[in-house]
Amino acid sequence: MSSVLLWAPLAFGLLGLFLPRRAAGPWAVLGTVVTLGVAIAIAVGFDNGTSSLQYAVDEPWISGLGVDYSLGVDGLNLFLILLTAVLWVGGVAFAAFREQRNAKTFYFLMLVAETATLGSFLAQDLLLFVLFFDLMLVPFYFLFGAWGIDRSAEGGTTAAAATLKMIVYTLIGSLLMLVAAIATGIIAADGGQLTFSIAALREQGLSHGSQQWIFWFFAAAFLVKMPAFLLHGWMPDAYRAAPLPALAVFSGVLAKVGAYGFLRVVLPLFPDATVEFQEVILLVALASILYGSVMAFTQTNVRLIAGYSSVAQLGFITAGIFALRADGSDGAVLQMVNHGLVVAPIFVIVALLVERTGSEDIREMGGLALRAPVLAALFLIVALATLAMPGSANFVGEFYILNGLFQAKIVFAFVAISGVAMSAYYALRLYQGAMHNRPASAQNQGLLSREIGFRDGLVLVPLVLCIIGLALYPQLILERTAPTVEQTVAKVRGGEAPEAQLASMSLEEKAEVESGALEIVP
Amino acid sequence: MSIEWYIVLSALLFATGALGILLRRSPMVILLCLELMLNAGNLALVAFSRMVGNGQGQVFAVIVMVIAACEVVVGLGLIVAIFRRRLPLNVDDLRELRG
Amino acid sequence: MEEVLFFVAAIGALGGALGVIAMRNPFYSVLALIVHLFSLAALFLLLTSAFVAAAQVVVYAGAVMVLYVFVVAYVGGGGESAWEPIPGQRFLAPLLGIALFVELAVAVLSSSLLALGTDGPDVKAGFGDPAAIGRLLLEKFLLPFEASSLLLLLAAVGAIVLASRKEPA
Amino acid sequence: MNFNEPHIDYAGISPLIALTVGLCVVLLSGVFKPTKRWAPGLTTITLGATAGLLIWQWDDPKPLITGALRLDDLAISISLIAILTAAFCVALSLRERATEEAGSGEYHSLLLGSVLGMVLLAQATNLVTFFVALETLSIPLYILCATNLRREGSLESGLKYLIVGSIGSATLLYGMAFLYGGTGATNFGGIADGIARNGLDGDPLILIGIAMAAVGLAFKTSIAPFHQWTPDVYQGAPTPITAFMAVATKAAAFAVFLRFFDVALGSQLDDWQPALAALAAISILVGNVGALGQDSLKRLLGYSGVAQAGYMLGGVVVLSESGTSSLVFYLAAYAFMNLAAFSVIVARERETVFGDDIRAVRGLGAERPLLAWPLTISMLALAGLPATAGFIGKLYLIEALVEGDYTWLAVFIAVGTMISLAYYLRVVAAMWMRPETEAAPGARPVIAGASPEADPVDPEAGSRWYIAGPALLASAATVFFGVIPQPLVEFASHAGAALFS
Amino acid sequence: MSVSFWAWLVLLFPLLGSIVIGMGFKALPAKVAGAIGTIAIGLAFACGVAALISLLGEDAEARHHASSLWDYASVAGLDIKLGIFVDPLSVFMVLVVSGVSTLIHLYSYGYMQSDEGYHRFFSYLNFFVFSMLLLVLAGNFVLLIVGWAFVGFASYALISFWYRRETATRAGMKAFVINVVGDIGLVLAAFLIFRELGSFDYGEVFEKAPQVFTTNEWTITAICLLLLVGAFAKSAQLPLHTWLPDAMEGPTPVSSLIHAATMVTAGVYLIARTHVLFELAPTAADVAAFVGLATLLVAATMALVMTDLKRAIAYSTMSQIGYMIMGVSIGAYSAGMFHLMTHAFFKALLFMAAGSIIAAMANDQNIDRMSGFGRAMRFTSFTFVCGALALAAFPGSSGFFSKDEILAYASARGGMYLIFTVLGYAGALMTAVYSFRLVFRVLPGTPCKEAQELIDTGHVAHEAPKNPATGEPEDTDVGFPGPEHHIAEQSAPMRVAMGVLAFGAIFAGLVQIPGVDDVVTKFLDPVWEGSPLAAIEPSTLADWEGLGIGGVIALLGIGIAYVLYVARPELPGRLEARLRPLHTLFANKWYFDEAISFLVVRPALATGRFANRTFERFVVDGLVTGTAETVRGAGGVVRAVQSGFVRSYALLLIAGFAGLALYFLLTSS
Repeated sequence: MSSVLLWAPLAFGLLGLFLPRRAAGPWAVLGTVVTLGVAIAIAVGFDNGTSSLQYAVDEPWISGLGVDYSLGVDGLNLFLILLTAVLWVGGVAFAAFREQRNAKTFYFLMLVAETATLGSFLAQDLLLFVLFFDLMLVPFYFLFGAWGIDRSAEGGTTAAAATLKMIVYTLIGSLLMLVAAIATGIIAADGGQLTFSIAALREQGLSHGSQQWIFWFFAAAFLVKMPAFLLHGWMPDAYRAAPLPALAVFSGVLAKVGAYGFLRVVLPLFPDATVEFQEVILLVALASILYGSVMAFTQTNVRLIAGYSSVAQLGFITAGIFALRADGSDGAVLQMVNHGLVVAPIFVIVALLVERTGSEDIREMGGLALRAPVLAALFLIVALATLAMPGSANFVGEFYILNGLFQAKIVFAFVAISGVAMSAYYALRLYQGAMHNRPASAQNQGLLSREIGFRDGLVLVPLVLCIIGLALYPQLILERTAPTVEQTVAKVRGGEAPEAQLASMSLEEKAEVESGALEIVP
Repeated sequence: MSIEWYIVLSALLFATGALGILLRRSPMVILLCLELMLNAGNLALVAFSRMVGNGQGQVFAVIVMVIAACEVVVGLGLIVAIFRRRLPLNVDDLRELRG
Repeated sequence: MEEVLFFVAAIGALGGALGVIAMRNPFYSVLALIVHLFSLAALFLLLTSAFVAAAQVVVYAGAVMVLYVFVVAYVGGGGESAWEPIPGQRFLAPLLGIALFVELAVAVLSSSLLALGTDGPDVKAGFGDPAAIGRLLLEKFLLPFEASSLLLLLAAVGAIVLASRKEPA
Repeated sequence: MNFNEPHIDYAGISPLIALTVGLCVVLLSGVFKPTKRWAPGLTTITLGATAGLLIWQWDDPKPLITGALRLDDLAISISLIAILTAAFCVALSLRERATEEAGSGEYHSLLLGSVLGMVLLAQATNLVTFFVALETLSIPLYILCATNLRREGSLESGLKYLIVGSIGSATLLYGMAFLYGGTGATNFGGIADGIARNGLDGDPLILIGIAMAAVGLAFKTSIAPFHQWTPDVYQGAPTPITAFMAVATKAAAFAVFLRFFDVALGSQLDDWQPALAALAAISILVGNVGALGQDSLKRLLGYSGVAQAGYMLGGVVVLSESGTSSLVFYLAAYAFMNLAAFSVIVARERETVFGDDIRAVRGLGAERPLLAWPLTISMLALAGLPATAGFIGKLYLIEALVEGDYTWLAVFIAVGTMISLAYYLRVVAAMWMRPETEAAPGARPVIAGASPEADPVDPEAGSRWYIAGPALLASAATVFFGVIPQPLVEFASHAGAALFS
Repeated sequence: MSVSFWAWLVLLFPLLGSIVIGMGFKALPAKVAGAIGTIAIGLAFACGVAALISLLGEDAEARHHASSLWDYASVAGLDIKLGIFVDPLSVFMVLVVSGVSTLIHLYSYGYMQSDEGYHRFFSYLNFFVFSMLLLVLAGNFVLLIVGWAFVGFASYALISFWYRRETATRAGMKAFVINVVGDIGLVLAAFLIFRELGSFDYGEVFEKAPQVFTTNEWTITAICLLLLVGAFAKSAQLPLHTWLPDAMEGPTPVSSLIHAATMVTAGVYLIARTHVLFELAPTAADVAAFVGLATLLVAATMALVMTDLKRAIAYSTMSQIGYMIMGVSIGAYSAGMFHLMTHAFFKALLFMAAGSIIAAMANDQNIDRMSGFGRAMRFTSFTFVCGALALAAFPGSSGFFSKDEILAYASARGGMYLIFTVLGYAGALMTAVYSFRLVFRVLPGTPCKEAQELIDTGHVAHEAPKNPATGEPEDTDVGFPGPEHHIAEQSAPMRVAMGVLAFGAIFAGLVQIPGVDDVVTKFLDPVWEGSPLAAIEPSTLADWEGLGIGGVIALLGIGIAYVLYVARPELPGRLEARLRPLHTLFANKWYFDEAISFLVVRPALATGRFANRTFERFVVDGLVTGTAETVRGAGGVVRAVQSGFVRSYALLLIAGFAGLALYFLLTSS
């Protein structure tokens, strides 16, 4: 099942190369929809009671190197997979409604990207994870570079340069990660049977000393990918160059892989280091929150506003994970999905705005709500979700994250929460700048009179519906995530006194503990 | 006369040959210097062969001579070809390939 | 007696070598090399390796040097300018030459191999004579021997390829 | 006088015989006008036969001709890589100017001669064989580099290669002399025993010998700081030859590197291991930074070759079974990646007026996808991106390094790879993405001898079977072994097992 | 039908209304949309009444119900349900909110007739009512926060309703951001509560709190102070009040509903709701009380000098809320809530009347230009006076009873709390003065141009409207202010709404005449059972003394106003000249805006600029380009060494060997 999910997009992509170029778009959409169908099927069949892997596949791949082709679904990745499937439908459909240069290659790359992304979520073998993690970049390198926008005219960089910067920057992390991953396997094996299966490695465990450096190699990869503060140098150029459909899925999903990596790999495999460096990572997260927010409300390019806002959001997610409490991580996972669901529509909307105003400068826009009330309404909902309006799932996510942080490291929580206020400002600024006030420049007056088209609505409305649906019932995600997350976190807090663990446990868990169903690792 | 002397001498010759390659610009002289280096090797081989008392070193030396001859032949062939192309017979002037 | 011969030959070899790199004119360099080769041959004799010495004289001083002379005559060995275009070369080259020598010498002299200090063991008569060498060549070193002959063939082909009379268009 | 002829296992040396015979036949075919055209065919047949015979000997390790050679899976695998490369070279040499210049027969016999040298080198277990084989490998190459006689660059590269190469071999020879002197043996095994017997562990005489041997081999494998010939020669030589040289020479040299340092000098591991590790690091650094901003693709690949050699040397440094296997795997992968790239370069050289300048591939993605994809794949593979053999190769190497406690070198490889992205992807960008700066159309690149009369432009070259074929084949293999590496891993692990266990 | 069933319905109708109107903005005709909106709220009110009845049906102790629909987010020990909590307090709030809302919807139905954004307006307005009801019905702190934020958003949306007005959008943003600050206060409070009590649920929290906390320990104090941040932001208490006057940019019905009657009193409700916690943290409670006091005085002073009609009323709102906050914080819970109710009536009424007048003035809100509307608009002026009387606590009016009850309680509590009584009366005096200042400035005297026109023609037709703040022409595309103007007496629905409220403003006080009856108190008492403070009861006598004083003060104030603005109109000018500095201070709203912008806004923007212009370029990009340059430089070196001289290659080769050999010699034994 998971194999089907993983390879379906690629299969469609390859077949697409042999179709007439007019058919490429619809075919690609079909491919993503099918994938989404599979993903939904998986989600429906998912048993939310357990923390163990489901739909697991485990075949030897390179026996000589101890690399296995092992996939699986659990609470950590279930909804990220769904998110991926959903966003790709949106992104590809949105692209398909427009003329694309060299269309066949474009959609092929989009679908390859989907497979790679799904792969990195599904992979249960450390090296397989690394492989997909790197592979994700390749299609986006081409998408950004070849279909991107040349900014050299306006004093920016060329698409090629921007995307080169991006890939070098992000690979810096992931290549070190490759070394670290291999080291993990070998050190853990300690001369014995070499395996990279994450589950097995979790059991074997590493010495504190090796954990310390390996932790940082992984952290580097993940923090760059997010991107986190000081490592986000690639982001502005890349975001300005990227073609918007690709950017929507990129920013919606790829950034999450970093955060996901922390939960999937770092916490279980390097618990001691995680505890040791908790504050450091938290500091980075805080910096990302504050810096991202501040940048977001000084930018004037709508893409960058969205871009920096996700820096801040990813900061929250990281903070939640490194609260090292069940609630924090639950919130983080929820927030990953939420953020994906809001940032992608934002880029779709940005695309629409640009089509209407012919500019990406927020100062050039304005007053669009007048002739495009529906678009305005959709935008408003998305914007509110972005600023984590209470009542939105994003709020629940942040609430969990911050609560976890608050209970774990109260001071950090107080600083982090100031980011919430700033997010309110930049999100509304974005919305107002585009929709309210008078159109800034006269030449946009004529362009104002366009409501969102039906086909674009087809892309945007379902996404917004997802947002609303989650807002009404975030439990949907939380209850399925919780078991795995709590198991993951319990691994980290293994060192602590059982009381401390009990305190951070859910009522059901406490019940289990009393009934002896789940014992505490002292 | 102890073997050391021979080896040291060969080392001296080897260094001299290298020095020549570094200093001379005429490809022909450079080839000669290569011969010097190979011959230094030969001297060492023969000396050692005497020292360890088996003939292998001498055989090696003989074969090295053959090889040296081959190198000379090819080298001279190149020189002729270069000359034919009316290029200067000065390795310093052959530097289109660089950077 | 042996010492005297050694030093004479050694001086000859070294002088020849220096001559090669010192002579402005390639032609003289060739002549210097011939001196060098003969001295080497003498040293080989001192090392009781008659066959090698003979080969040295015949192959080198004979065939190869003749070839050289022809080529030099053909391309005309003009002297080269004293101007050194590479910065630092003049300064570094001798330094390296010395370094090279010193290192090799140190390696030899500081080696713990006692045999180095000796004149070598007494060898039975016929050591290094054609018979012995021939035997080795046809037994132990059959393959290198064959291979080197093939190599000669290739070199010849190469010479033809490179020097054959095909005027550039 | 009594003369006991050595026992000769003809099955074992059958590949050598085949090569030699083929060599002579090809040479003769060149002599007569009508048969000239057969030379490529005959060469291919010879290579095929040799490969067949080698495969026949697979998994049957034995010493040959009084310990001059040892035919084992390491030797065979390396020989096969060399032969494969040579076959590609033959295809790419069709209609190549150099072939006509040199005369088809001579050209191909020299090629075969070099292959013979490599096959010998891969099996050599004796200093003399080692040296002879090395020269048999090199001397034809010196000539072949210069075969494009009308190009000054070609001659220059030939001469440079000859001079620097001879210094290399002289050094090697001198080193061998020391080792022989120290141990009184020329067999690898004998050397090891001699060191033990004479108690020369860590003796300066031996160590200097090792150093000199290392220099000679490092030169052949273009390890920095002995790499400087590489870019120049790669650029100046006829492209098919460059392709052949880039892969096969490295392969053969690494084979003997492994064998020599394992069998003969394994006991001195602690002394030479750090030194080689340092050399590897230096080459990774030098090669990668040197390749930045190169406009000549061949030159770029030359520098990248230096860097890649640095990666591979890691496999020697750890001197373990996995190290050897990973090295062989990497060599195989490297062969595919490079051949794909060079095939495309050959095509563009003949199609455009830009020679091997990067401008020659600009916009290729749009106009000639069939050429663009192989080059793209090979660049991504060289950069070690996933789903290519290059990635698996790096993975394998790094694993070996970490096992051998050389994690820092592994990190170095990672760092080098990051730098390398900058130039590999520049090529990709040139093919697929809007150019950073428009080139003046028709402008001649300032590279050696690419004068209009030198190469007649053949706009169809890229779609001819003997160029497009190899390109696609190699790139396909690159991807195939990136996705299903198991068979190649098996292959490599045999080679590893041959030396250890 | 259970109480909670009705409560859920109360929530349902406004939400439905909002959605229906929102979705059908193209399909529905304007009038229908308005009708739907109004009826939806009306139904909510009806359900509220139903809930009240069924609540009264139960005995006092059992009058609280928790009910939940589904698990909203409950894992990892945070057990958050989608639940409501119904007790007299929430029902009381429901009634006040839905009741007043119904009337205001009715008023808007007429007032917004010609507005292009008619549907949007009613959709927002319904949504607001829903949110407000959610706020008061929420069964746990999380849901409270949700409602709290929702009303904030609704207020934002309605303030910037005319979204092409820069001033409006800016005001909206200001309101929203300040309210988010409030939300954050609440959120942090919630975290702290969870940490101490392990729950967000009202029932559980209020039950556990007394056992867990000792009086005035820092945690509980911290919790209460954080709650207060939320309360102050929402209820425009110092120093978080600056958004309220700007909020007057919204349409007048909005000002009257959200920024007078309901939303701004949420803070009062919050304190009343969490009185259990506040009684455990008297210090925090006193802080609240003093802030309330300060606000009521400061706001009053500003109201005295404002020349903008709506803003003046807005400040009076602040000041009145100051009373309430003060009341509920010192323990006069019922009194506070009662004042909340009466204030809702008369303040909503005042705004309606003001709106009518402003409409007649073509959106000009400057009272200096107004006069003589007494004759021009009799009904409006009548209601305006009713409102003013109640506000000024004219004996017998609703404000008279509610306000004085608070002060009476303060004196009954005695001790330092007498301060509140005394200063409270001072505030009352000012209140009387400024409320009648407005009356005397606007109604009597020779009609101004507009008033005259109204008298002559019975309607007003003005040239293209202008934004009073900036003077830029209004963008009538978004409706504002529509082709014709809405004078209250010309539209039946508006008259009804105002009439009812006028009645309420005057007579609502009669339900709480000391010694006679105490409907509200008796109804709310079960909420505060067990609270020592609530037990304190001013004797009827004391009450009447208080009332007496209050009445006198009110009359006095009105008298002063009469003297100043009718009898001797030149006096104010002279006073102004006499007390120049004071006046400037008041007129500039005590420079709060400036202070905030100096302390918060400017620094934030400055950091932003720094990050953007300097840090990003030099540090972040520096990291990238720096490394890149270094590498490229190294490449340059390598290529320089690759000089093409074969002899230099040989040199390097030999040098390399020499180095290697040296290493080996050094390592050799």
